[in-house]
Amino acid sequence: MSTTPLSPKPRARIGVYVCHCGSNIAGVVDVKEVARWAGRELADEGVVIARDYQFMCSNLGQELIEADIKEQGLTRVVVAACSPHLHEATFRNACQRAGLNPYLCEMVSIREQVSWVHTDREQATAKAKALIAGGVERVAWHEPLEPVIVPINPTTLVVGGGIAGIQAALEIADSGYPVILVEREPSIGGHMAQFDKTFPTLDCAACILTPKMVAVGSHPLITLLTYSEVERVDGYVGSFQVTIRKKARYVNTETCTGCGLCIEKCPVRVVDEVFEAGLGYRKAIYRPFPQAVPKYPVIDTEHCTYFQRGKCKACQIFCPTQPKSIQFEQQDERIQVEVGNIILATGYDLFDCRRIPQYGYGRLANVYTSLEFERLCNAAGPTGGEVVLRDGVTKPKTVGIIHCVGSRDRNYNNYCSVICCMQSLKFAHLVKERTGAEVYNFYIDMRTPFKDYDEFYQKVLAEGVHFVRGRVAEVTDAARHPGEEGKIIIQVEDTLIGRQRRIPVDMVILSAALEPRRDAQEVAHKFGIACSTNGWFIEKHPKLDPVATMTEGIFIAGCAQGPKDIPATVAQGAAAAARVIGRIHQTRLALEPIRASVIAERCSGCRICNNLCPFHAISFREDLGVTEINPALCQGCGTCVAACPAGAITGTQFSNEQVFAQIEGLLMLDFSGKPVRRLEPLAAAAEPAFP
Amino acid sequence: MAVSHAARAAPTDFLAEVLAATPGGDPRLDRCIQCGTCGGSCPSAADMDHTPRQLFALIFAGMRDEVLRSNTFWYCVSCYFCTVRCPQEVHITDIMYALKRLAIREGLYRESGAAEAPAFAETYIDYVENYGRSFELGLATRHHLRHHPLGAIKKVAFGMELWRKGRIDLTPKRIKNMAQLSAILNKAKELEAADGRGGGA
Amino acid sequence: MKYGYYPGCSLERNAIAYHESAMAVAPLLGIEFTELEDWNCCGATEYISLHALPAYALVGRNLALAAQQQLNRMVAPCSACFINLAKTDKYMADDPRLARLVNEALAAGGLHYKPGSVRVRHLFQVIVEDVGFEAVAARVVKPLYNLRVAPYYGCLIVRPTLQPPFDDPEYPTSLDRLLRVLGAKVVDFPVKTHCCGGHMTQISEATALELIRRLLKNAVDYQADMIVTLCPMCQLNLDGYQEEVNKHFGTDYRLPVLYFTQLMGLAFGLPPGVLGFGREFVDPTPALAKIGAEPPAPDKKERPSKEALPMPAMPRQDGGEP
Amino acid sequence: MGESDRFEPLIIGFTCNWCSYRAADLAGVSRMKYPPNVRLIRLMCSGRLDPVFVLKALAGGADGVLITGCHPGECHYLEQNYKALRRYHLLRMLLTQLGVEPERVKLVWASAAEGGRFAEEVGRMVEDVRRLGRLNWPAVAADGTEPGDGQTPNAGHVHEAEPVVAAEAHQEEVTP
Repeated sequence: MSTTPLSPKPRARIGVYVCHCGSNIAGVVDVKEVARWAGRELADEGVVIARDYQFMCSNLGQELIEADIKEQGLTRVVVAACSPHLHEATFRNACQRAGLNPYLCEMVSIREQVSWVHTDREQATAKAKALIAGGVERVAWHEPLEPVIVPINPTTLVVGGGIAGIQAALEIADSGYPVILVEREPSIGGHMAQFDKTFPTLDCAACILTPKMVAVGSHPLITLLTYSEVERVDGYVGSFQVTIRKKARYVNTETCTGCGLCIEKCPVRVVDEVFEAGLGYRKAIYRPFPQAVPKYPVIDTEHCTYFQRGKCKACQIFCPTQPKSIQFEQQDERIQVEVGNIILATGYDLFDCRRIPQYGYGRLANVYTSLEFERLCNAAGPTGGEVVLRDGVTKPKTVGIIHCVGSRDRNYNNYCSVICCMQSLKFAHLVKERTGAEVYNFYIDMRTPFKDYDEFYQKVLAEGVHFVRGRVAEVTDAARHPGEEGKIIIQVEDTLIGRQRRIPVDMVILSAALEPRRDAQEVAHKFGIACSTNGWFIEKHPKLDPVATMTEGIFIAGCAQGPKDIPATVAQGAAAAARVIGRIHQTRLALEPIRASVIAERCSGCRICNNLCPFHAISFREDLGVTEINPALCQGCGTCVAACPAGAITGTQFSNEQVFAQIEGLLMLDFSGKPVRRLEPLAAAAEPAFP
Repeated sequence: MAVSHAARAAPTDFLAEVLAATPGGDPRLDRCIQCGTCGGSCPSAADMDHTPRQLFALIFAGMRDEVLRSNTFWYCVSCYFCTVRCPQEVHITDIMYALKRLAIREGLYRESGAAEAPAFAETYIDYVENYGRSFELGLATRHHLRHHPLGAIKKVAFGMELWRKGRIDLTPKRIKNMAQLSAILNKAKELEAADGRGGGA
Repeated sequence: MKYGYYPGCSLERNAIAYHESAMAVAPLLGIEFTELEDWNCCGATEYISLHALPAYALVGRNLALAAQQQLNRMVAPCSACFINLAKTDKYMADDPRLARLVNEALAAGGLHYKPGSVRVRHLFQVIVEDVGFEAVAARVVKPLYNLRVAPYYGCLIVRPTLQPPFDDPEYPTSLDRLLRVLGAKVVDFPVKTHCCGGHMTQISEATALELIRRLLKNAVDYQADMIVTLCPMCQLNLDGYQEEVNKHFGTDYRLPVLYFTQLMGLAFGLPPGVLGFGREFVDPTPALAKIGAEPPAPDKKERPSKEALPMPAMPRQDGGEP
Repeated sequence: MGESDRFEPLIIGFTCNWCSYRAADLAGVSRMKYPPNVRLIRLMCSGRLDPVFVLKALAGGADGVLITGCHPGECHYLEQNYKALRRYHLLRMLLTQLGVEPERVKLVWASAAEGGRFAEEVGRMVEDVRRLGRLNWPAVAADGTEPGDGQTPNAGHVHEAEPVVAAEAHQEEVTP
């Protein structure tokens, strides 16, 4: 808070422009009266001209303002029209064209905040006047500002090597700019690499993904860091310093040829919980899948006999290269890189189906998750693409597919996971194709938007798949009748006939929800962005800026931002890349000059503000005994301004003077529009200080 | 007693009435997405003329008489499976209790084919209101003598067996401060009647 | 550990075996009970079906008496009593209007209840949470080796979920764990939280008998020697109506249904006489005769065939790492 | 009391630029209606809210202050709305000490998608403050007595547009 003595109110020549917006504003607010009033009653506040106009944002409207600035010598402009989020840039540009610093323009929203939400003409007109008085008082305190200019490092960091990250990396690298792609797992490919077919075209996932993975691996402008994680991010848009931990592979990638002999000779077999979703095995030295990029294996030290018991070394012994490529002494490495922009494409985790015990996953052998089923029907999977029961041999005769497992359920995730309906239709088709089994789909609502999706539903219907509208209540092996013995029974209300049904099946597939990564919150914090209540990364604007974030220079793509299918993921990867390329092309970036700064002579060095900034913009200069704010890191929230007990921090565009003046102006008129006070020179400092 | 306005109930009116009759915080019935988890989970769904989900759809449609004549809530065993499984966290079991009360108030339960349930509850309540405790032998015999004179013989045999095993008293016990309990219950009934919210407390 | 004790109507007579066995094992676990003076019926599921406010006021009287008698930690052994007491407390806290009306009614009897001032838990919950499995294990002198038991929770101890949740509302495991601590072999029992029929035995007997049959069938399918319960209503329905089920469906079930406290007493070496035995409809003697002096050989793990796919990892039910 | 001469409080609303201001925009775009008693000030973040702003508004003639921000966990500056929350609690304590009903200041979270919620909260706040009656700040600051406790509002206050009689009648109406 501030107890700073304020300087006397600046003298200004202010122009007020009241927009009709056709009848949008004029239909409720008496705009002519408002303009007349402002010109007459606010003359003492510096208003030299007040006009109303049909469409202020039109070229003619803008020219009106420009002419007044030049001819009347205006030094401040107030536009009473729509929300500043719509047209602030328009009127700032008009001011700039007329030679007025664009930040000396203030917008007052009398459409979204008055005419569209109020109905009483008199009351609305009174409120519009008060809002304009607030704007007039405030604008007097505006200062001319220059945008903050930062240079852009042309290298981009992409975090996550799934299809979103792959797409983004390739787009940027193909445009001729360097990319560093960091992936946590030993290979890129992400979830898509685990899939068998993709809906609705039934393209083989590997066939369309592998070429892109190879392109990433061999691109001269892409530095691929797999089995690596970002540890720390410093800096700001244009020049981030990123610390990456490259985990020890225990394999020398310089000499390894990727022949795979070490894997063949390794005696330890481990259930592969990641790539095979727990349905298959791998060795202690492994490569997640044959087409992995890069091709080099890694040693899983938790299961490796040598690391656990000090003996074995079979992999090293059989390694055909000279020198041997297996290096047990390898250590984790820390790498520092400098980048200008960052794209986060960290993907999703699958809902843990054990959280819904009544669906039997983990207890009933033949209940599978969607990811397990992807591996089950994948030709390169543990069964070679055979759709079989957990015994590995029996083909199911009846299969139930349950939608919305962990989605659209306030007990777990209160959102639709978007892909499950189409995925379940795909499963139904694959089961039919591979086994000829009877297939039942259990759904709440069938959601098949987007190109060719509903056509796919039609096709699956025509294949004789059964559809039961009802959310499954339970999946059980507790048979009630001889007909149910030895089966898994799906109990559900068939809501279209209004009866409870028990349908015995051999296999159940749970279309599990997509969830934010378990460490999404931690990652968001590391990169200075935020997560929604559901845990997904928040975009700058849900419609108009879906891949940018509130932190300049950090972009998001793919499922990290919310559940989506492959086409949408790829589109976002490309979109994020386009945004980054645009930035790089600019070479320099102009940032909104809403920044806090420390008036060094007033700073007492109390450091109260030092821990308030989540962007690390505030630091303490031990040598000078004062606090400093890095304008490039500062995002302009103003929390430190509000906290400084000495009033030593000031914020451009949102200074105490500006806010105080606006409060005074807003309270100039009472509810009915009658003046309750004459405005006097500000003396806010007389108010009690907040303890 | 509120006047029945069954036939004229606008769809939202009846929903509002049911919501108001369900105490214990927001019952969330208006959030139902008709997924059928309740009807799928219900152990006695087979005996119900409407599944709970259908009953909710009827409530949304304002079909007051049809709802209150239904036997659905009389077959509710209070197992709370629907309540804990409901993806919208609707207080389904509590709503079933509220519908029982509304049906009794309107006298519509007699047409539900489940007329015994309120009668059993009444017999039970008689003991509680007169003695402060329930009385199993009296409960079973009195209820069955009144409603199934033939079946009662079987019940008496069952009661005798319970008695032989020391699991039943022959006379009901009365709590000491019955006057206090009666005063409380009478006051509560008075408040409920004055409230006119269909027992929504 | 001192607790207020709300026996409820059932434990006075029908479930006297439960009451006697609870009283017999409590001192061994360091539990001391003070019975709530002049308690009244909880209303079961009946009162609330006819009147809402009087039903809450009926329970409210018990809570108010408990607060008055400074029994702020109450134990109810009956699941229905437990849920009625705990739910009234919670609803009064969640719904200020209800709290005001209940207190207006209570005032007619010179009483008042402030929601949240009495914490009511089920007897089993107290044993799990406050006594703990280790303390129970320390008391076991005659482990129930070879006895195959189906752990039956019923509905109301796990549902509806009142704060704080005590165990999973669908697939709880705490009773399984307790019985394993007693040395018994716990069978998989997928219907462990399914309904016993409740008051349907009085209203629509055919409905109730079918629900009971499902439980008995499932226990027999998993080769249980007996069902273990923690609720008087469940015990009465499964035990007392078993003969009726057999007649109705032409089955021949002979499955004893005992209270968990009775098995605890046996494992603690107490004589059956003090544990309320002898009041069952289905004689448990043959099943209890199976209890052996030696621990059974551990189950042979079937070697999965070469082709078999791995099963998902599940957390271990004894609370240890998988 | 007729609809036309009922007490119309003035409320200053502070919004953050990213969520609650956009919620207000959305309420407008969706043509939702709320009473015109609230006049908004846009800050970048609720963390910018200096408690002195609130005192300034109350001292300057506002009868209540509505503070709005992004939901916890959704702050566009990551966590600054938590700081606003902390200050809000302190501020209410301070107001109590000053003899001002703390209910005159309210903190509401509204996301950019919650235009409806924003409109509802404004409506609720206006009704709440209407019930509390006019804030008599100079008297409060001078002698620390509680307003709205039955005493006649200071007729000499700057808001003299409304007759004292009406204000008294209003107070009777709300006395429980």
